[in-house]
Amino acid sequence: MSAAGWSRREMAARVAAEIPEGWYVNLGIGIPTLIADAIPDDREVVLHSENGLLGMGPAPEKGQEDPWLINAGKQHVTLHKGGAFFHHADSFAMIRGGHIDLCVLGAYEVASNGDLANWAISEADAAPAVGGAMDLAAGAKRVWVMTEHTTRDGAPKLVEQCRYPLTALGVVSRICTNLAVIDVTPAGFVLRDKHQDISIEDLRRLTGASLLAAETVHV
Amino acid sequence: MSAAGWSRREMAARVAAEIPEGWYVNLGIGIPTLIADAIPDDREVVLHSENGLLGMGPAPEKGQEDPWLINAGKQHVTLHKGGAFFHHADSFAMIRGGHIDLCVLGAYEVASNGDLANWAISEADAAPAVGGAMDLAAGAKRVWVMTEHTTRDGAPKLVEQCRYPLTALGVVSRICTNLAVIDVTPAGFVLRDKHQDISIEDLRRLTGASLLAAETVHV
Amino acid sequence: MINKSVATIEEALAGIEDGATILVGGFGAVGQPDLLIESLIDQGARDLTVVANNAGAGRVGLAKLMEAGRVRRIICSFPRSAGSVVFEDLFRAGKIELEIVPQGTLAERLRAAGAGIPAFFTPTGYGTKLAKDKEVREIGGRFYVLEQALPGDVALVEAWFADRWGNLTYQKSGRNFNAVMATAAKLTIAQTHYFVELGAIDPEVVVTPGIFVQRILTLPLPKELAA
Amino acid sequence: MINKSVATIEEALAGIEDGATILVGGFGAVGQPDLLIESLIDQGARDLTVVANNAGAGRVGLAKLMEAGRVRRIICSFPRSAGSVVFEDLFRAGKIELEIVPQGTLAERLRAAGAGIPAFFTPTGYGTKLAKDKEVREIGGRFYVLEQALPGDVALVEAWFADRWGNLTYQKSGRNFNAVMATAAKLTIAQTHYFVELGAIDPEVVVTPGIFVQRILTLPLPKELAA
Repeated sequence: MSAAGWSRREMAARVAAEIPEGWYVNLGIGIPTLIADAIPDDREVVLHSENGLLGMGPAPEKGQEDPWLINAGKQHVTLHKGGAFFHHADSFAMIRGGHIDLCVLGAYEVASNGDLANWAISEADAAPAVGGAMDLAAGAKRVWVMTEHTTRDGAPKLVEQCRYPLTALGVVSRICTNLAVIDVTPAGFVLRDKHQDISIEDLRRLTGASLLAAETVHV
Repeated sequence: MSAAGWSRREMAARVAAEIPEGWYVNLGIGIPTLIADAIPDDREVVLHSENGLLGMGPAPEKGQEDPWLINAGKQHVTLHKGGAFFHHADSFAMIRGGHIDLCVLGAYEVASNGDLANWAISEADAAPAVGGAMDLAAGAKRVWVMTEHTTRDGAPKLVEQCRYPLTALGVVSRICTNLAVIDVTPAGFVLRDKHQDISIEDLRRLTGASLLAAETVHV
Repeated sequence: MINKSVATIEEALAGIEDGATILVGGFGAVGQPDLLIESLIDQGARDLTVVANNAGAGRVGLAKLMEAGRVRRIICSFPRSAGSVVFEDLFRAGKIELEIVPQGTLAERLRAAGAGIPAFFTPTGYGTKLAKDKEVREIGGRFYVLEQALPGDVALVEAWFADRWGNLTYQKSGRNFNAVMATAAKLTIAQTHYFVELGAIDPEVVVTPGIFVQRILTLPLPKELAA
Repeated sequence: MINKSVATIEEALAGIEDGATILVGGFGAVGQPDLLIESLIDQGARDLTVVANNAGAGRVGLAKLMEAGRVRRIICSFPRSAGSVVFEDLFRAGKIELEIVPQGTLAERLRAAGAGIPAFFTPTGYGTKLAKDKEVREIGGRFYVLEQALPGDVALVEAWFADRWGNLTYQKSGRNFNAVMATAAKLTIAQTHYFVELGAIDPEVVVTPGIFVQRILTLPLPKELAA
């Protein structure tokens, strides 16, 4: 394997393509934020931000920032027509109550049973910042993960069992990496799609758990 | 004893006189409602209604009723300047959370330990209407009771132990009847004031638990 | 384009099944989605469990649905009130089941269902017959009862303003159970007096964000009230 | 006449005691009652427990209070963020205790405190190290963690409009933890940008009814923001 695979924007576009009109979606801090810009203009997807926004719009033009309008990543944002403001308890009631159709999160590791580790880099870290990650992971109707396929050192992030502290158990149903799109099923990881420059053999070598081939895989 | 004692309006005035400016007060359906009109015009007391009102005002003039503005007793009311609307869960959060300074309720019976029975007339009643009584009794900072001293048959309503199904345990701190004002203390009922036409002896005969005399009783 | 507006009452009520739990908003006569409730008769669903503060009054709305024999069970805080004649006849005849819940516990059980809280402790009802057989726990020196979330399959609510994304406002004391029930059902159907353009409702003023609402039926106010 | 407005910062913060639990509103830089927080330094209270989403940033507001050595313990969801230098120094030096709570659990524990719910079950955190030693229960085939209410002695919040009865509104994403914390403390103190006449806030638009608020300090916006 030599290919870096899809760029982050390409990954975002692949995820965005799978989000139907009308879904309520929370995009985690970091790479998943890129998905917002990749949603086609003619498709209405309603973005939720934990700090009390529904209908979040794109970043404002330079100089047009509203000091009272930020997202959960503390970036300046705008609000679409049809948006609404609410407080933190109501915001997390939406999340915990299963009203968010999809949450896309980053990850340190995802296990083949859907376990997610994305908030603390070691058991020994005494001051990790959990934010809303556990609530989103436990509460959203669907949790997808968007991540590089391996760590910078080339170690697999898709594994049999997470070594990092868990965020939630058995919640991830789909993973989009720079190399592949993978479903998490009762049978484990199932390859849905992969980058053209990587072979299935190489992909399996970079994946820390068995990777089943689905009939729909484009090769 | 021959006197009927204080009229309902006089009872309401006695209770109203004890409510300081700035209290948040919920008046139960029935006799306690009369207290609203007895609060002096120059004293701001904020009335709460379970169905989502704070700052409830008096009944509207005939012909000026707003079909969307009723109180918990389903009577047309008005809203004072400074009032607010909210939903039922928020309304009972105020009650249960101890934010209501005072709730005045009617009663079938009050026991000398503060137990209140005011929602069901017998254990056998299969369809009693509890409404918000249990929430108010358990949640308000103070629960006062406004009631006739005896039943129509002359049986005491202030008793050692309630025979009617309980609304809440040990919550009543003051009782205003047509004959007396009584505090409920760890030592039991303590007479604070009584109607001039009734003797302490007669009052004790009409009370189903021991009635201690406080030094402050006017005789 | 998201558009939750439906054109007909049939569309609004489509798919509600026999045995469903229906949350019905309103308190007293205010905020009751009477058209939606009564139209359940033609819609045909049977064997319903209804959650509402009152057990109907007169022979309209919920009382009419009950009179038509569609309600197997009612969960409410105040079954008997002025005019609850239909309920009382059915109850005496053993033709309807009743669960009485304190009003604040009812509101909180609905709120919990909407907020993903399966159970919570509350002081309300402790030591009373409504807490019989319920788990009790002492916390910080006081006794509490464990209550369960109360989710609905369907919520029927009455709104004031609505837009195509499903954002709702209510009118004065009409907010009552409507705004809570809207969060607590899989399918929330609103009848609204005014249907407005997206953006016409100030985002600071939205009471029920559209995420909680699936269908909107516009039902303009009668002329004498629309003034 | 009810008038919750206070004229000075001293009056606003009077009576806050050593060892108090202080709920501090805001999320990121939005809705933080920085004047109230910083003024706690002069007010003098020590040994405080602070509940806030973040553990301060830069050297202003909460960070300044922490730097002054007044905070014994912080309960938050996101201690480390851009600029949380004061917290990190104190934490490394063992001079501050930390309790990490998932953000939604934090919001719900505060809401529970305000609503008289002493404890509730939540799916958040089940099976993770943040649920270690917590009671777990299976309800309806899923596992939940029992969480406790988190009440404050004092809440410091930033409002947009306020009136003399204590009714508050907030501005856009400034509502965040402010509206929840306002319900959860014995003494809620708001710094507001606009103080308006009673009745000027539409009763449909009040976010925090005055029942939750004890003191209001008006702090007009800087000119460049008041446009």
